[in-house]
Amino acid sequence: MNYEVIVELKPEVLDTQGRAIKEALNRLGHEGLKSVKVQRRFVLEIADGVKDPAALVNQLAAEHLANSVAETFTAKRL
Amino acid sequence: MNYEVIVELKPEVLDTQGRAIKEALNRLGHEGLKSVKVQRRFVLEIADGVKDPAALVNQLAAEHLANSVAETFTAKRL
Amino acid sequence: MQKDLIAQSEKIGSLKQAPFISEEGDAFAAQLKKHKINQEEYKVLKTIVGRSPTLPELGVFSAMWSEHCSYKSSKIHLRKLPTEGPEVVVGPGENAGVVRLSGKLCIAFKMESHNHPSYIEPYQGAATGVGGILRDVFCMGARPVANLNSLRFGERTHPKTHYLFENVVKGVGDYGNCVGIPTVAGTVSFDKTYNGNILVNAMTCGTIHEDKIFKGYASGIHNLVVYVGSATGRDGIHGASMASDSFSSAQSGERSTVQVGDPFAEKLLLEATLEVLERGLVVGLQDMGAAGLTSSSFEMADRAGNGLYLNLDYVPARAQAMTAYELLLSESQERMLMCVEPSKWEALQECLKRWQLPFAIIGLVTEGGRMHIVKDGVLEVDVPVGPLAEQAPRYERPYEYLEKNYSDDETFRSTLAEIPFTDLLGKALDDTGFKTTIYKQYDHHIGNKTILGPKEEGAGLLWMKSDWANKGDEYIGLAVSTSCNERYCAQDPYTGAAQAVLKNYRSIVATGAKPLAVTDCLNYGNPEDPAVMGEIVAGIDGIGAACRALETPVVSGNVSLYNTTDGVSIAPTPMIGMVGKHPDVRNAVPAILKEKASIYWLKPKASKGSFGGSLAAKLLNASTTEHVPKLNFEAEKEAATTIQNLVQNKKIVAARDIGAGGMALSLQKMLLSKGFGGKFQLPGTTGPRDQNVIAFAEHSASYLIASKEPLDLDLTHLECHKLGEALAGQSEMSLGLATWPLADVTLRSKESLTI
Amino acid sequence: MTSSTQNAIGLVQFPGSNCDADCIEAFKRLFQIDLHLIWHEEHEIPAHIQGLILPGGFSYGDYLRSGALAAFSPIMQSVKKFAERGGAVLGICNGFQVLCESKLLPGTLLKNVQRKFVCEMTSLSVTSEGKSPWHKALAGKSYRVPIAHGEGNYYIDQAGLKKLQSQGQILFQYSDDKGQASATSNPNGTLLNIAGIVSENGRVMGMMPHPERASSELLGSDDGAAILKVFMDTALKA
Ligand SMILES: Nc1ncnc2c1ncn2[C@@H]1O[C@H](COP(=O)(O)OP(=O)(O)O)[C@@H](O)[C@H]1O
Ligand SMILES: [Mg+2]
Repeated sequence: MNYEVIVELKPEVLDTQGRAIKEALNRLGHEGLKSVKVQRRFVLEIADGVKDPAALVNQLAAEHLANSVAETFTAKRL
Repeated sequence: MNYEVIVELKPEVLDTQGRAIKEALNRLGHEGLKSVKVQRRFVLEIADGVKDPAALVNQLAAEHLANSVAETFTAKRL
Repeated sequence: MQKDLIAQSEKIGSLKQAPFISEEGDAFAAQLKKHKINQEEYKVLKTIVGRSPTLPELGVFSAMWSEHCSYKSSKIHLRKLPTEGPEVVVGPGENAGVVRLSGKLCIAFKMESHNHPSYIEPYQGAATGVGGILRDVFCMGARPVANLNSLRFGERTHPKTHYLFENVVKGVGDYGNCVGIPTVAGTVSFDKTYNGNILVNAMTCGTIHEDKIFKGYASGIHNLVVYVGSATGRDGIHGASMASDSFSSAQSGERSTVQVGDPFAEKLLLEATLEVLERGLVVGLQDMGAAGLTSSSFEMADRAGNGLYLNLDYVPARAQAMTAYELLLSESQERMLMCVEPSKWEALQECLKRWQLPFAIIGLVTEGGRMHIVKDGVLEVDVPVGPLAEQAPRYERPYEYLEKNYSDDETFRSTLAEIPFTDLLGKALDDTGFKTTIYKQYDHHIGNKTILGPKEEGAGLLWMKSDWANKGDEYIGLAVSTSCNERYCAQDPYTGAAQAVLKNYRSIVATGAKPLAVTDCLNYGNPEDPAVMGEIVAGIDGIGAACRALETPVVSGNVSLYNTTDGVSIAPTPMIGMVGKHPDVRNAVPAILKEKASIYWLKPKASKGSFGGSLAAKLLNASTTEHVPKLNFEAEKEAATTIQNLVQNKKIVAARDIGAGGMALSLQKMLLSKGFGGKFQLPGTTGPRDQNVIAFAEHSASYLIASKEPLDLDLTHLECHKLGEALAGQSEMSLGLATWPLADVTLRSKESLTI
Repeated sequence: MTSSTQNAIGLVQFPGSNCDADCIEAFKRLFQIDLHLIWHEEHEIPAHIQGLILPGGFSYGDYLRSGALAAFSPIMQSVKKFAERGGAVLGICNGFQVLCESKLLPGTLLKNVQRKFVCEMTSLSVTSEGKSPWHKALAGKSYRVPIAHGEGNYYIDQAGLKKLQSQGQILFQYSDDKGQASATSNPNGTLLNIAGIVSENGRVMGMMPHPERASSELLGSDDGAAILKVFMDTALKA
């Protein structure tokens, strides 16, 4: 089973990468680009035997993949 | 309009980060985790006036967000 | 724009007034508590404002009167530090201290703490700590040339240590590497005293021409106030008061919005700032550090004795619907406030645009010394500038300083004697560790100046060739070091603090350089606890005594208090940073041996050494009644001149100060990195019972020096013992009665800092 | 130095370049020449320029991928034309990454396999297959040159690698003290220990190590001087 976890910065935390990329692309003439957000996406493959795979994915995401101080995540089955 | 671009390493390129995360989590006792892939996800906001936003997103992804030597991307409207 | 602002500033009287806070009930008490303003302070606040404050005003006072910004608990004691000397160009009070290196070539330097933010979010906390200290230095017009970092973590086995360590190191590295400033030296240790409260102190040194030191302020009525750099978000609001708060483990983690560092923006800001100052485009310039726009605007106005009119509607904001309170207190990073004459505004804009920096005029300088801050047509802040700083609280907090009685501890010494020497040595190597894992992640040679870096294991040394230096000083060097032995400070806060100065003094001397001046970062616990306050007072006295004796004045510094978790304060950690002048980097010697040579041990005459606060005591997990190494300034100075002369005359090839772990550990480390071994004597041993005591005892004024020719030193306060010959290609090493295979040690050196 | 060589080497400055000053200083000290500085927003490379350096640093913060954004800055269009005309180009560290991102050199530089920045002295050997002026001038010796990067792990697909090898485009490999490109001397996981490569015509060279830092015995090594000298010779001879 494959799960997707997307980790992104909390909206109030400055996305320095996204901002720098947006500005650079704007300067290259791509004026139509209004904003860029940079996130991490993980694809987790979970073994068949695992009892509650969704719970495991949630636990891994909350405890390890996302940094709760600055980030939030969403997880879903693929 | 928001678009999503997901950039991932080509299958033949070793995902060292994914592997390291997987191994670390396995060591912590999460044996049920079979593999981890790490990707980058960009959320691009495109201005309303842009004529062919999908084409712009494709161009940005192909030319800038992904590196065709080692990466592939998929783009879609959100 | 200027006309419009003048008109606005003249119509303040007709603006709507923001509501005053209510002074009733529990809500009021909670409000004051949250702002860490006590009843007494609130009374003073009201006499300054002349009425009840608005909420933004309360926030401004809270920030400006926080421990972090006002030094209210430490100020009266800090005054006792020596701050003057022939080479001091700018002493404490400015963004950074400045000393003269040669001719007009000066060094601006300072140290800052970022302990609390680094505990909450280690990567960003450490990164923004580096960013903040860089700005302190370059906003004086100095170009940063070296970073140092002082790290203290909890025990290696503590569950959080691995995560904190990895991320702090990465944060320090990524930020400095990206801006392009080499990190040339540092210090790290692991001790349970820091389990719940790590220390991350960052230091920056920059070069500046003596006649171009910028001490700008908001002068010139109707000059424009310009906001430069990243937009303001709700980052780190309450940061200034947070740094003055203590932790409780239950609530850690949810204290504040994380500040995020943007080293690329910092690099642009650095280049733009230096260009702006070089071209004389501004009259005032101040970085927005702790307490952001508030502290920068008040400081700038205060120094000029002027007022400011600021319209927050013009402040570039990143988040929706930010209030005046938030805009004033946000600690978003990589921002500067500049004050510019209208005639130079064009040129300033052109420069900022070229460096791709966002900017906005947000106000102007006014007469009358009041700060008027407006948002959405409402007068949010209306307070006099001067009194806010002048009448900031100063506390003479009660303190207790218990003189302990120290005595030789025979029980400890006999326990020590029982343990196999090689076990002790192994543990000592593991505990102090090898710093490779850290400094490999730091670019330590960008800038083409690094003569001695962390690989050489001593003080950092930079080659400072410059047109500003005196003729003939083509090979002049800047030696830099940071260190503090917290175990000494725990055992004896006064002597320990003095020893912290001395430890840096010795590292700098060991390169052949002459120590010049000091910066500090006084990390202590809760000053409201008289015992902790006693440690602070003793620490400052100890630093003062050492700096006076060594003629190394303190020219800048920082105080970080309330380093406590669940009511327990950290061991006193007065981190010291020192700079020195090397006459000729071509002769400089490293702290590791690179070629075969005879090894000599220099120490005070008849010094028996001691174990108070020693590494041996830590390794045995034993407390001891022994004193820490006694201060002996005569011996320190004699050692310094001796080594400086030997280096200048090219008589030695390596020198290493001996610190924690005593002579045995230093000898092993000095020889290890290039694989030297050999047979060495242990002077003064009478048998197996002496072996460990002599090998691991800690002394003042103690060094290992390596020479290729016989040394015959004329010494008054010191004695010099030849220990033996260091040889290449050895598989074993011996010291006194102990012999051990080098392969073990080499293996340890590769593995010990993986936490 | 004649006045024509005095200004013949240009250095491109991107926002975030931070090894530019070191290059300037090294060329001054080693060869007594001033580099001609070219700002990233310029569109033309002055006609008298015979060689171009892309320095190290973090162009645009390297927030997307190292070198990715700089590759599209206005000046890079002209750098491409310059290279197509046979101009000599040297990319160091971030400059190498920019050259790959702009397709002036094949392949790309991935994150170090240990996912950490690495700063240390390395030893470089020169491959024997190449025929470029670089190979000719530098072969047979090893060079101690420091590295400092987070993304120096050279990658190219199998076909690309074959081509690089058959055309002798691999220049530097990280080696041990015996001159062998061994696993233990690989600092970042880079394919075949590759530290630097040249273009098909041998006129464009990119390397991760910093020769400008290895420019004085006092700084730990002066082996970089020889490398910079070859660049000067290649550029000025054309
Ligand atoms: N946090 C750090 N950052 C950079 N360099 C460090 C750091 N900690 C230690 N170093 C460097 O490593 C070397 C050895 O450190 P030191 O504290 O003297 O350890 P020891 O004396 O135990 O070997 C010194 O050159 C020092 O500057
Ligand atoms: Mg040391």
